[in-house]
Amino acid sequence: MSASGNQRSRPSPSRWSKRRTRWLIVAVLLALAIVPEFFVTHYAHFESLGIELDARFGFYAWYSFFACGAMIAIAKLLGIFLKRRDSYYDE
Amino acid sequence: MSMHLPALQVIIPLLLAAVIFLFNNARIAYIVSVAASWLCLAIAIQLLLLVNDGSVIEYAFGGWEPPWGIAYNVDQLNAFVLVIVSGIAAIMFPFSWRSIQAEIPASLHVLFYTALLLCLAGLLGMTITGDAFNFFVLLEISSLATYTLISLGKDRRSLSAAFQYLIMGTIGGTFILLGVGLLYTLTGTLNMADLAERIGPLQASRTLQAAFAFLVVGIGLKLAMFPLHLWLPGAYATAPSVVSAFLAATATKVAVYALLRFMFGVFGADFAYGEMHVELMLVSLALVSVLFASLIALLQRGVKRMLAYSSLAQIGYMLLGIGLANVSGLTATLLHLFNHALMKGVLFLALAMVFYRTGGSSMRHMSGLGRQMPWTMAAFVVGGLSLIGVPLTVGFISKWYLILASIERGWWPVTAVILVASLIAVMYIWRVVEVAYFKERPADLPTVSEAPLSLLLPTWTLVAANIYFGINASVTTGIAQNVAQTLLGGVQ
Amino acid sequence: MIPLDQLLPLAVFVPLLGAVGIWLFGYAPNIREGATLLTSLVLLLVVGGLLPAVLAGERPTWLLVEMLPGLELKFVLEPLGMLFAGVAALLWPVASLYSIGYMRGNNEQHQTRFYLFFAIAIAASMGIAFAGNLITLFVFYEILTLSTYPLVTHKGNADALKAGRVYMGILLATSVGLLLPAIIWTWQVAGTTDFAAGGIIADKLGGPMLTVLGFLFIYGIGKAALMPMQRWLPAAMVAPTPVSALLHAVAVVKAGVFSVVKVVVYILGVDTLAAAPGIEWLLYIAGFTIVAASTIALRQDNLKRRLAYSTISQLSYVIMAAMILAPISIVGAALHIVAHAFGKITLFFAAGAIYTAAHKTKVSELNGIGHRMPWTMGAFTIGALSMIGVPPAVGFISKWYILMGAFQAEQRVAVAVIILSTLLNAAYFMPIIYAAFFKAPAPGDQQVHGEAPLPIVLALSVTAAATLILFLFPEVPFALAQAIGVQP
Amino acid sequence: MQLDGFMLPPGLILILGAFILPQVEGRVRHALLLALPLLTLLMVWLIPHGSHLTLGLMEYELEPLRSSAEGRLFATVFAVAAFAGGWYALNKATLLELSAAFFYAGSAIGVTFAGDLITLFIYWELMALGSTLVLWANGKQNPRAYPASMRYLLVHLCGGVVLMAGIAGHVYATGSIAFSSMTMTDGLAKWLILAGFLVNVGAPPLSAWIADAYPEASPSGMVFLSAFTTKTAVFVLIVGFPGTEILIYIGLYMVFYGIVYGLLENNLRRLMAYSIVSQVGFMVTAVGIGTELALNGAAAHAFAHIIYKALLLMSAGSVLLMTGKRHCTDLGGLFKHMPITAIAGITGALAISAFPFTSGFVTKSLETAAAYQFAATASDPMLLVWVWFLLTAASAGSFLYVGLKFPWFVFFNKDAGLRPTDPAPHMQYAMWFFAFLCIALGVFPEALYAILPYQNDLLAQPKSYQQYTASHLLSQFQLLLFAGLAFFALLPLLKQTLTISLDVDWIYRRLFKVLGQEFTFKVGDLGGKTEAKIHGRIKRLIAHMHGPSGPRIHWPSGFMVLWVAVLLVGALGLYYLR
Repeated sequence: MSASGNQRSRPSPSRWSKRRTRWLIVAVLLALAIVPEFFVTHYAHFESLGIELDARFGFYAWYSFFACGAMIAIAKLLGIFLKRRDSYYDE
Repeated sequence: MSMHLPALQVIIPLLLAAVIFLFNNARIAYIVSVAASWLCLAIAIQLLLLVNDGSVIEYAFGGWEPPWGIAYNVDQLNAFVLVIVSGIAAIMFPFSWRSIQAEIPASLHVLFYTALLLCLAGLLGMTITGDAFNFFVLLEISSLATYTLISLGKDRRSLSAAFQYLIMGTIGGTFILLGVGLLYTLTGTLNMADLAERIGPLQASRTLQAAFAFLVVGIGLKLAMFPLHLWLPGAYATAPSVVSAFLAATATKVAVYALLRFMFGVFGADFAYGEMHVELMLVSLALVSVLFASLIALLQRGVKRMLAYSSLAQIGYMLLGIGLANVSGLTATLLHLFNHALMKGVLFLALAMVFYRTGGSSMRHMSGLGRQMPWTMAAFVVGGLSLIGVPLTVGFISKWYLILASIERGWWPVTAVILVASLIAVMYIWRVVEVAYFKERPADLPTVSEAPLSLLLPTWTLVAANIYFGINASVTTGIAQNVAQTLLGGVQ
Repeated sequence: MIPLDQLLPLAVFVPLLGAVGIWLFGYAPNIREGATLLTSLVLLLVVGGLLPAVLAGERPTWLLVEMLPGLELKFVLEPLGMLFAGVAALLWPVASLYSIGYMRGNNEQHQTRFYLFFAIAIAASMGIAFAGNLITLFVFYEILTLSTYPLVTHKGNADALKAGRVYMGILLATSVGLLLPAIIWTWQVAGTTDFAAGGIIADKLGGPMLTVLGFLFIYGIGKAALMPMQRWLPAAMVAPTPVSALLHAVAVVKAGVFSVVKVVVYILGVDTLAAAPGIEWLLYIAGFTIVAASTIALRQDNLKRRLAYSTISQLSYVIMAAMILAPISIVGAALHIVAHAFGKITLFFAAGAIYTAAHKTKVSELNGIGHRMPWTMGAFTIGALSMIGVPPAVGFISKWYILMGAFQAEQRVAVAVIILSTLLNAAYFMPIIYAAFFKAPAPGDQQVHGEAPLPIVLALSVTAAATLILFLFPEVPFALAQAIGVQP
Repeated sequence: MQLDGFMLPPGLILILGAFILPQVEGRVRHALLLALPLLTLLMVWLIPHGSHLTLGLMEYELEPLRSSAEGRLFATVFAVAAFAGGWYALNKATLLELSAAFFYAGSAIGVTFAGDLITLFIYWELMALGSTLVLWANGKQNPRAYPASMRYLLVHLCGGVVLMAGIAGHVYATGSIAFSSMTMTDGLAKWLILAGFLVNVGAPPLSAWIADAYPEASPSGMVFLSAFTTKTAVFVLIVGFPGTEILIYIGLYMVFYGIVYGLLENNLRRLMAYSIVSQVGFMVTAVGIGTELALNGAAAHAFAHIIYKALLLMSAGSVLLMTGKRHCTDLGGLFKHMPITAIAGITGALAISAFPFTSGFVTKSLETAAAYQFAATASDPMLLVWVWFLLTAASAGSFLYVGLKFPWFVFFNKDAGLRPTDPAPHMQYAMWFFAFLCIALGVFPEALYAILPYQNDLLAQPKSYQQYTASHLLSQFQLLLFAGLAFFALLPLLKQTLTISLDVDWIYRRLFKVLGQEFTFKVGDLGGKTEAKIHGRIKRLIAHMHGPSGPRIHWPSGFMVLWVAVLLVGALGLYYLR
């Protein structure tokens, strides 16, 4: 999470609590986002083509999650090949 | 009077040579020689004007009609050569006075002028005569005079050079005599016009072929055709400057004329090309000569010797023109007879002026002269440009026709050789230019001043001619073309 | 009013008269320089006087002399020649002004000789411009070579001598070795060497022989510096800057490419040549020259050498445009002669101004010089932009027509070359501009100088302004370029 | 020259302004900096649609003053960007940068009023020069700026000359210089023009120039740079190449290219640069779809993008200015110390992520809507399906790599120990102004809709721009929140390192250099050496042939006599044996 790690290498109790509240807030938000799904009907954008994937329950939620996961994974993977030292071109 | 012009052309210098020898006064000899040369030029020009319409003047010496007497025939070809020779003489003779002061002991001045006039008479006679044997006689007169002139050189090597030339010249003369003799046994006449008529039916005769071979080789020797050229560089390089200039501009030209006269006037173009295929020999020897001589010229330290080698290359051009066997080629040869006389004349005269002031003519002597003798070096540069073949000089005109002839023939390698040799000429001329204009004058050589006007004036007359006939070459080219067409006749 | 056909030879004789004047007044520098300036202005008037006629479609002819039977030295007024003569005549007064500032500012030796041969070189350029046939062109072409030799070797030291050798060697070798036989061959084939719209070869020569003739001509014109005949141009940079500026940016090199265009249009004929097999190789070679010379320019630290290689590259633009063999590309070629002349002379002027004021010759020494010499470097920037072909500089216009021509003839190689070379042009000019204005001077660099002498600044400002003005008002050169090869 | 009334091309106000600015000082200069863009804006709106000015150049009639709906839209936002950028830069930027920026902005506006291709090209090149000058202006502060600027300039001149070649070919083929849709014409020229446009848009393979050059400008410089070049290119694509299918693929590539490289990037402003590519990718895709709705979307998105991207860059630039740090790895916890900067940054981040009630939400939706609206009638419906799904995913991705990454690593995360303050007031005002615009456009999109190019379409298709339906809002919230979930869940994978990522620019930054070093080009030297060698050889040869003593050699007479004999015998033999 941070490159300047040596400064905070040992875990502290306050850090743990911070992290827990953060996750709690996230969970609440996510729940709030899912709940209205039961009351709103989504409109399938490509009905005429017989594609109704985007009208499924919670489509935007899981699609977003997995798409982002995939993008991060791809970036990470490409990074193996593409990353170079900061001073690469200055040599 | 005018009807005796052909005879006067030769008799005036011949007689005056004897006169000045008798007077034995250098100054008188000089004045008389100059007068003689100018008279000769006037006569030659008059003759050229008379025959310029294509007519032929036949003059029977002493009223004895050929074949008993000696006939002088003047047509456009030899009138043209007469103008060249006498014209050069008219410029060189006035120049000689100052020049020989520095190079020839005063006691030999009268001898010098006598030999000079004899030489001129011989050359003019060789040109004008219509009689094969008379040709030989006049050749020997001019040759003997030439040997004398060369041996007058300040350089000790001039003696050995003159001797070498003597040997070679005699061999050449002998060959010519043999050729003429063979012709006589075959036809019973010595008159060239008669010879031409009688040779006609004898095309396959072995004797005729032998005569042809002897004449070509003999004249080849006189005109320094490769590889018979070895006498020339030594002779030109060691002779007194003005003699080098005079010989370079005239002697070989007359030899070339002789070759043309015999090939076309006696044997006929059909025989020379059709039967003997002389062009093969001429072209191959000419090509080697052009390249070889140019390269050697590049190596010389003495400028005079360099110019002598350059002359060999130029003779190669003339032979090439004959060898190409078309109108343009012959035109080129004839033009080059004239043009080369002009350009080499300027170059040798410029050198003579350098010699006059500095006592030498090597590269070292020329160092830094561009500033000290500007007019002399300017003349040299113009002559050099002409030799290279830069437009607006006469050299360009000859080169133009030579290249045209090779292109018409479709002989591309010949074109290439001509061009390469021109570029080598750039190199050897430019070596001198660089030395003269960019090198500092060596400390041990004295500072000199510009040459006197009496030397500059003749030289610059030639320079002007170089440029004038380079810009307005219609007259010379017109004559050369006419002659070439006449000579070749039906061949093509 | 002098009749037109007599105005024509005046263009050649006025500079020659000027040369005589310069020679006579060599002892009095002020009068001598006055003679130069006066002559250049008179010449400008003379050439300017010809302009209306040629625009109106007149083609006056003046016969000097019949050199050989059927072969005349003659002058003919014609749009392409007018364009070239106009450029040279316009720039001569400016360059004279500049020369005065430069030669005096640097205390050069042999100034009389300098002005004398300069004038002769201009006369030769005029002769080339108005040549009515190949032989006249050749004559003046050679005179130009010879008259510029003393200018190239002006300094007289070993370097200059060596450069002079290369200069003379290559120019004479190509012109005598290749151009002369090409001309004679043409004469033999066509029976004339007169310039005529549509060429004079027509069907008299075809197939591979025509290609050979084309190669002989283009390579024979060594002043066009097509690789591998380019070495004389960088060598000639030892000359004083005014020489480099007028002669090696305008008169000499332009005489080269002018002759190329002239030969392509009026001797070989665009359409005739297009049918010659393998003639497109000349285009490829020109393209290669453009790119290769630019690449070499990138590596030059000597400013004048960099400009010289840039010139080689730009000359091949004209050759390439001509060899595209499309009517529009000929317009482009002609306009590029003009465009490059004004741009490159500005650049050379600037290089000379830097030398005069700061005694610097290397690109790497120019850091921060733009603050000391804002006018000079401003002009340099405009010139460089014109070289790159960026509006609003006139270089854009010529490049535009070359591109159009490339499309007309469907020569995609040419398009690719122009694209690539634009990048290279920028790559070797832009760093100079940046260094001049944005880099801090090197420590120890005192920079005590200011601008160059006034005549120099004046001259380079004028040419820089012309570079911009010609972009906005290209009508006259454009009208001339369009009339090339058109029978009036 | 023909001119209706007293109208002048509005871009000229800024271009002339660029030359006036150095002549004045202090307050007058400040006043001009703010007044000139506003004057331009006024001019943009005073000029009625249509062509008002013709100029002769070469053989052509140029139309440098043709007002159109698209042009006016872009000109408006360019003027606004110049105004806010000038405000932001007021005291901080060098005079040169300001002049250059005005020149640059004026040229960009010039493009939007170009009625013909030649005018367009002229302004196009002036833009390249102006933007390079903006970079050069930072050369003294940042040594990396100069090499980057040269690469930048070369890429743009390359694009420029390709464009010029294309225009020349087009004019040759059609005989017209009018700048209008080129989808009907065919041949090489069209593709060259497209390629020229695409270079400026940041399309592959030359996408790298944006991330290479922009971050090397000054904080204010990058604000200017981000606004004009790519968006002008979007404008010309909208006019010239609507519905060109290849643009869809190119756009999608750009979208994901930006995201992936953005995720890997550590340098804040390079991250912003990658996000420009990604966002412009949306617009290019929309142009590729080419329906009126899609083009409206592209135009609107460009409008909104300029504002929020400028806002983000102002925020990032302020951080750089106040801390001197540019890398995520060096920053963190700045919210407390630079609250206004943080708020600006977060607002911009939300807008770029298309958070509801921000400008990004209303404009990006237009583009996704275009994808599904057109699907039913398109010749290749499945392509549009892919476009929609991918763009939707990319919307989530935008939130991921800019919307979250930027604020998180800079303003939150762990405290890096830096104690800066907010920047100068004028910079704060500029940020407030753009933050306000981001929200205002999101809340009142009608104002923007009213100036979109295709009004008929908007009125006829009510559903398409009803952004604020419950379903749409919910979907968007879900999309963003779960992207956030992915961000925090995978945070360890996003650990920032002090690296750069290789790109196509490797070819010209490294490969060419290596090749150049390996095969040093020495044609000149080579030629000289060969010449000397040949010269020496000839000399030796002749010397050898002629003997060591050279000119003094003496050939005996007997030798010549021998030759005479040889020649005679040879000749005779030849004649007799024949």
